Amino acid sequence: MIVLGIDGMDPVFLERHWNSLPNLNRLRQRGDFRRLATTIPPQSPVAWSTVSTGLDPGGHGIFDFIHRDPATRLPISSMAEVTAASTTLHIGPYLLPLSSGRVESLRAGRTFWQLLGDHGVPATVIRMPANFPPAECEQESLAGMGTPDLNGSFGTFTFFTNDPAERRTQISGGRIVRLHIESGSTVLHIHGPPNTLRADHATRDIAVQVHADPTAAAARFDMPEQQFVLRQGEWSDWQRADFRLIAGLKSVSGIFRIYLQQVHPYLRIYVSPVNVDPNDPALPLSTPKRFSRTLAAELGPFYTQGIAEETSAFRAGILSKPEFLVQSRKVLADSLRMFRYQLNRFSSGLLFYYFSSIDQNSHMLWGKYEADLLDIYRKVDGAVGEAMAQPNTELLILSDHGFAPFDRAVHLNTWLMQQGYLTLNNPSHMGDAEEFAHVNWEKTQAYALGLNGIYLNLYGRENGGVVSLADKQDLLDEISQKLLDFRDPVNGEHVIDKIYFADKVYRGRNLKNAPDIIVGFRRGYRASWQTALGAVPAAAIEDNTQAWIGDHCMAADEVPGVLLSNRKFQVGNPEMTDIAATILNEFGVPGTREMLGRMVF
Amino acid sequence: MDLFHTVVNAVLRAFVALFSWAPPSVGLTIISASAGMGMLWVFRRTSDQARIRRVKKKVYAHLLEMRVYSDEPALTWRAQRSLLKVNVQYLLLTLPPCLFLAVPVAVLLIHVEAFYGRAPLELARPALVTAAFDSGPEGPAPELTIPPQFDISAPPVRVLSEHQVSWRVLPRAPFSGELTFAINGRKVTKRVVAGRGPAFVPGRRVRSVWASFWYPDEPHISAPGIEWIEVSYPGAVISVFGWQIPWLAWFVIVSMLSALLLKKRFGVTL
Amino acid sequence: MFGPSIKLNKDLWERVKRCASAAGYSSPEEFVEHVLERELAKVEGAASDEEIVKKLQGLGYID
Amino acid sequence: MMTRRAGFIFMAAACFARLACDLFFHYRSSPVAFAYIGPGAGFAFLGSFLAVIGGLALGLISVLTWPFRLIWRTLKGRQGYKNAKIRKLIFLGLDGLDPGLVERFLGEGKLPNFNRLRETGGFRRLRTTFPALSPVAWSTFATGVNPARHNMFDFLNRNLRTYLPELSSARVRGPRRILKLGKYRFPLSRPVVEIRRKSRTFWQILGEHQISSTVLRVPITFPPEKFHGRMLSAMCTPDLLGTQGTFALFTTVRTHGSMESGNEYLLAPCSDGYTGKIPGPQNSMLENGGDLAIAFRLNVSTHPAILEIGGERHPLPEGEYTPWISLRFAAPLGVKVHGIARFLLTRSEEGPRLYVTPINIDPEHPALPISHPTFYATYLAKLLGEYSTLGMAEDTWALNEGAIDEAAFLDQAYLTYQEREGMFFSALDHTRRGVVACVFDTTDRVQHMFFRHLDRGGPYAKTIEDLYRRADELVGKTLQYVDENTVLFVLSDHGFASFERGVNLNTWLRDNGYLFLKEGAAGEGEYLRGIDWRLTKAYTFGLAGIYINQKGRESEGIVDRREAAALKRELAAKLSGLRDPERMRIGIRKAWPSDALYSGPYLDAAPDVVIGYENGYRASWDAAVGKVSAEVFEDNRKAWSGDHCIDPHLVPGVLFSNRKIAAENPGIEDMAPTALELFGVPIPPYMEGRPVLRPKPSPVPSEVTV
Repeated sequence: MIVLGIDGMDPVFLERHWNSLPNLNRLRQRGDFRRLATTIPPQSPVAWSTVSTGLDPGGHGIFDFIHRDPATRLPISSMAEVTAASTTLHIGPYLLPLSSGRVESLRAGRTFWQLLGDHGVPATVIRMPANFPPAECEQESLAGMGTPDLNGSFGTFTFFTNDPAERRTQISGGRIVRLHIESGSTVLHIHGPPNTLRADHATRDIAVQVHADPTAAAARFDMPEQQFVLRQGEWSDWQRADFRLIAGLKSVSGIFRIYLQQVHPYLRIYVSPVNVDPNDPALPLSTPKRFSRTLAAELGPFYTQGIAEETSAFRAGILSKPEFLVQSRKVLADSLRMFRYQLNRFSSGLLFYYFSSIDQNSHMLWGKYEADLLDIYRKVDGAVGEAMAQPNTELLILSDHGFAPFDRAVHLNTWLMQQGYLTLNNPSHMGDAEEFAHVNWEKTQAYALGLNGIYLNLYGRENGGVVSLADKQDLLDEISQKLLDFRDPVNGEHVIDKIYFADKVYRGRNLKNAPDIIVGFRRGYRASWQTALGAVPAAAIEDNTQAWIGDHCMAADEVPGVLLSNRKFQVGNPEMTDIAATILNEFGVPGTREMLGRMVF
Repeated sequence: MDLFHTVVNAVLRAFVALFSWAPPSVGLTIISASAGMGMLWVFRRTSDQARIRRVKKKVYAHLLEMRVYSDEPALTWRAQRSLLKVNVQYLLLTLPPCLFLAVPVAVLLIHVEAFYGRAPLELARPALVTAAFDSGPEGPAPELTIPPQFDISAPPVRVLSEHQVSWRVLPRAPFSGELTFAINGRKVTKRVVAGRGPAFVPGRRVRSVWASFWYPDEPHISAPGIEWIEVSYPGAVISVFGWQIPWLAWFVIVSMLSALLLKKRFGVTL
Repeated sequence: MFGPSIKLNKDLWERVKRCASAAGYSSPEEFVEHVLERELAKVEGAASDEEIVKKLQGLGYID
Repeated sequence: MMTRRAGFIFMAAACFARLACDLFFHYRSSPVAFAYIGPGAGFAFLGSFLAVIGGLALGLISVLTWPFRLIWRTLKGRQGYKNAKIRKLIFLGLDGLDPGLVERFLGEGKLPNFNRLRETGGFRRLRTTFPALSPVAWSTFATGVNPARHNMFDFLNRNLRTYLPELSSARVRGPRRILKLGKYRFPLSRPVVEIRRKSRTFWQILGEHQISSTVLRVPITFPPEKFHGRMLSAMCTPDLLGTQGTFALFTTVRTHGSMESGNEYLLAPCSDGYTGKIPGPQNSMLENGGDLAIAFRLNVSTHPAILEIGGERHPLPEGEYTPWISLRFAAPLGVKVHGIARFLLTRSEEGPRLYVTPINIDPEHPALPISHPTFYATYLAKLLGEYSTLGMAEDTWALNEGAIDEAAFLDQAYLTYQEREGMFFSALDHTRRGVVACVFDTTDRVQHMFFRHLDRGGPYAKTIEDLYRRADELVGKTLQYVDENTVLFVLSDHGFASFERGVNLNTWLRDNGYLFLKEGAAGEGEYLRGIDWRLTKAYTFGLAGIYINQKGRESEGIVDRREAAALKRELAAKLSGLRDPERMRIGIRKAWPSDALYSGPYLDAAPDVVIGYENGYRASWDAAVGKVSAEVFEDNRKAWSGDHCIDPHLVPGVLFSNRKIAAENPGIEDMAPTALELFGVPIPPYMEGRPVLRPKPSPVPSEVTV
């Protein structure tokens, strides 16, 4: 059985383009096609965790990309938690860990491939989102969305330039570094990981010498162990670098690519986030541990970062749309290369393979660049065709959600403030300061964080919370009603379709990190970037002016996913939870008692 | 210098050709083993064997001393000090053979590097050809004439700060021959090898006669103005019992082992 | 140290100890060993004549 | 041990590999670096890495375990040096140093260091044991008891079943279990080596109190016992052939009919010299395997001559000993037996003569345990070079037989002396507290062989004087290690006398109707062969005395117990004052029944009548090996011309100390209790000696009377 997880594949888009997607179309005609009800909220980590475990978010405990720590109300990643070593030894500038630090997945529940493994069914699970660190088992798995780059972020690129027009230094998802060029030569300092073995956590850098020749519109890059030449507009191959933590003893290996955007008049060089080297992984990338090394030996280096498409650089205007497309096609090509390799060696059991490209490209192209997006769909359709060519194989294709335009960004915290639920220390402090920098918690009853969540400032849960448990339900009802009544001042339309209460919509009771109110935006609306990280800008709602024009973090009904198979479905309205149950059933493996889904065939 | 190197090279080439039927590890193993024996012989001839034997006995004695007098910690420390002292003596005694061996071993290693340390350029993979000059390069880059098996896939990049010019070439088909540079009206050639290894892969070609000791694979350049020309070959690894290791590591392992195994037969104390 | 050991009853042991010290043995063990050796010598065979004599070769005081 | 060594090697190899790889990866671009990591330097690295890492590990282990050992010791209630009156006790044993000669040379002012000791400390004659023999006396030194309590009465012991003599001090038996596979025999257990000296040594008792001793070449220490300290075995340690020393003489023409303690072999001529084979130990790995041997080639055409052996070439200057040459006898299946020998070309032209010393056990790879701990012998060899390990290292027989001359014998003796000196001073160097006891035999051996030259003129007239001067120098050097917390004893186990006439008591016994030969037997049979045991009442062999053929003890005994007691007295009385008719002198001063001299559990093993010969007499060579020769008295014609196995009252030893000696008439049995007392260890009741540095409670008669 092959299961293809195609993030963000939209049913409506498919229906519009059946003719251009011959393989998917054939599958629909010979097998079956349904819309797949997505999770609440319809976000990838949430939905794919449900796919993995067969549990609803209340069961697996992941409700968003990010949630807050009730003690500090600061945003933290929902997918994995990194604990530093608790016991350390100081020797000079070094800090040697005596106990090992841990990287832990926050997802609860056993995954379907672990259950298959318990019953001796081999499975290969490639890049399942929210599977970092990979669930412990003997099965072959490669971590997916949620895998950080070597700096521990979800992807921090570096942009080097001497262009005086570029004045920014820090942007979302990247760093901008000023270059000083002397007779054509300069040095790029690429940051390695913060050195946790040093007391000051100074980052280890590697230096890449650049010799640009304006007349040739090309540059030579000198790395410690090799040299290469790039022409303007060319991407380099993967470059490997060792970041030495303690000279001669401990080093961390990373891989990155360099894009020579421009030589003249200004040198503009884009350096991708430093990915964990699959050949010598500094973080747990796969089960068994050597699997990533085997893959690297067979395929050469590949993207290991959870989300590899450079949307941040595109959003920041550093990469143009064509440049973004070139890069995202490189990611797809990388993915397809591994897909073919897995397909070739697949013989029995289960192969799960995940494609991120449609989702990432839809975010940047949705509704505006239909042809470009269709091109990506076509490539994925080609991969589907290759999977269909496997004999005697049951094929299941699913997406975790569909897509919708993202026209208007809602600053929920600003709205909460306007409604009197959130108070600032000083009203003049409104703006983009993140992490609730100026919020007066003594006078705040509710705050928003993440892409769909509102939390009460609850006594006994939040540190210094003010809402008593007795008032909780009344307050929730009151805010919900106001949210449902919230209209866009520009067109007078409802902004929010649905309101969900965690303790009502989920059957699972693992609600520690769940927001108190889950906001189901109407199509076209989404929580703003600022909201996600706890900022309070001036207006409650504004136009989305960014390159990120498509999204799905809305009411679940607005953005269903798809389910396709070469077999007929017996269930009319399949849901996310059904996937795990169906896979287990196909191999005759019993699920756990907590699992919710039904068999779709 | 050129002549000397040519002779050494020819001998090695003939030797490697003898074992062309076998995987490269076989030839290398034989070279390493014979080098080990040769070095053993030199070691015996150039070291004071009697003193080495005496000093080594002292080393053992002071090791045993710590156990003989384990009831007296003060003596343990004294034995440690004595041990360090005799070790230094031992190292000093091995110094003369090391000095005698340094030059011949260096010559051998530099030559062997061309066979086992470098791989030919991979097809369809860009590689750099870099030329270094005394000054400049002012004005346009010198002209590089390439055989039809190659493409130049990027314009020559002039690195003014280092007086270098780099060309990016793309081998299309297996090739072993010369690249030709037109520099100041003189033609300078550089051998280049592309395809599958193992093969004799000449590294840098230099003008300085003195430096050509370290870069012996091609005769030194006679044209003025140019310092050296280098092709960026990928490094080769040797496959031994499925292990991919650098050739030098294997060389060291085999030569040491052969020396250790044969030292009794040669009557040498190491 | 880890050789075989033989158990004696307490009374016998006391007698052995008394007797050993009276006779001038350095320890009761020496006494017991001596008694056993003497008895064994009566039963056990000896090595060949030639071998025994050869072992004496070179002793300066005799020839 | 093996696994630990393997561990070091592995660790070192790993470190080296790591280093090599690091160098390689770091300096790959720089060809100059290639030269550094060539195996030439590798050798040096590997060797010193091994040693340094090994050393550090050992040091670390020692440091880490120190507190545990301390706790263990405290728990076991061992007081260590707490009650010690001194820090260091040195016994410098000079075997056979004669008080008469010492006094004479002292008087002549030739022994300044002895004189210093005498003036500032004390000098006494030291009572020796009955008989006055080194194995007996040094055993008493070690144990503090009379011979009937330590079981050493002579070099030889008789087997009560077969009447055959055995070595009295040690018994070596082959491995108990042997696996036979085809023609090969694999020993499954080690050969059993057993010491037959009984009782307990003072260093064992000190060791139980955590006071450590270094015991170097004190006789009757083979096989070595386990104790808290270090020991190198001495007298009665065999050579590699299992004998007490068998030399080999290689000649071109057979010159000796037969030799007592050596073998003569013919050299086979070859193109540029001669070849020969040195016979080694028996090949015990093959059934009827014969002897192992090592071939050598002797090239006398060069100057100096060259000896090629074991793949090595050694120069062989005429009349000069080679250093110890290692002889590796290869048994099947890669087993090697290691020995060492010195070679001496006594004549290079007109038929060369090559003398080979007895093949000593190689101390670097001891085939039998010759030290405690076993690696102590190895340690000394590595530190100071190879040394002789044979019990009686000086080849007196080679001189007796004329295989070497006086000069060569002296060379050999003093080479051994130097080796011993090296060990002794190294031990002193390494001893902060505890005991160092070392015995030098050279004094004994040289006197044995050169007594005939004493006061006779000729080239060797001054040899013995020179010997005493050297001993004095040794004392001088030793005094440098003596401080106020150190007690030094310089002692000898007996004195010396000249040996001119041999007495064959077997002949006397025969003549007096106590011993009968079998019909037709000539009495020339060695080791009591030819004696008619059904009639014989008494016999002798060895040097000490007469044995009664006692019923119920000897297998064919005829004298019953009561009768035996009377017979002993009868013989003692008859022999006391026995005259040498030829010289018109008394030959035997006095004889004692054993029970008059000894008391202790091993009395039965003692000679029943102990003989006290007069000055100039001794048991004859024939009597010592149990022959019945024609005459009772005969001349001693051997180079072995001095001896001490006479009436012990005539040959006391010496005792010098840096402290005042309180005892008026100290005996050698007093040394062990003295050592215990100085370290505050209680003296066990069975010990008979009394500490000499404090007054004795009661005087002991100076001569034993019946």
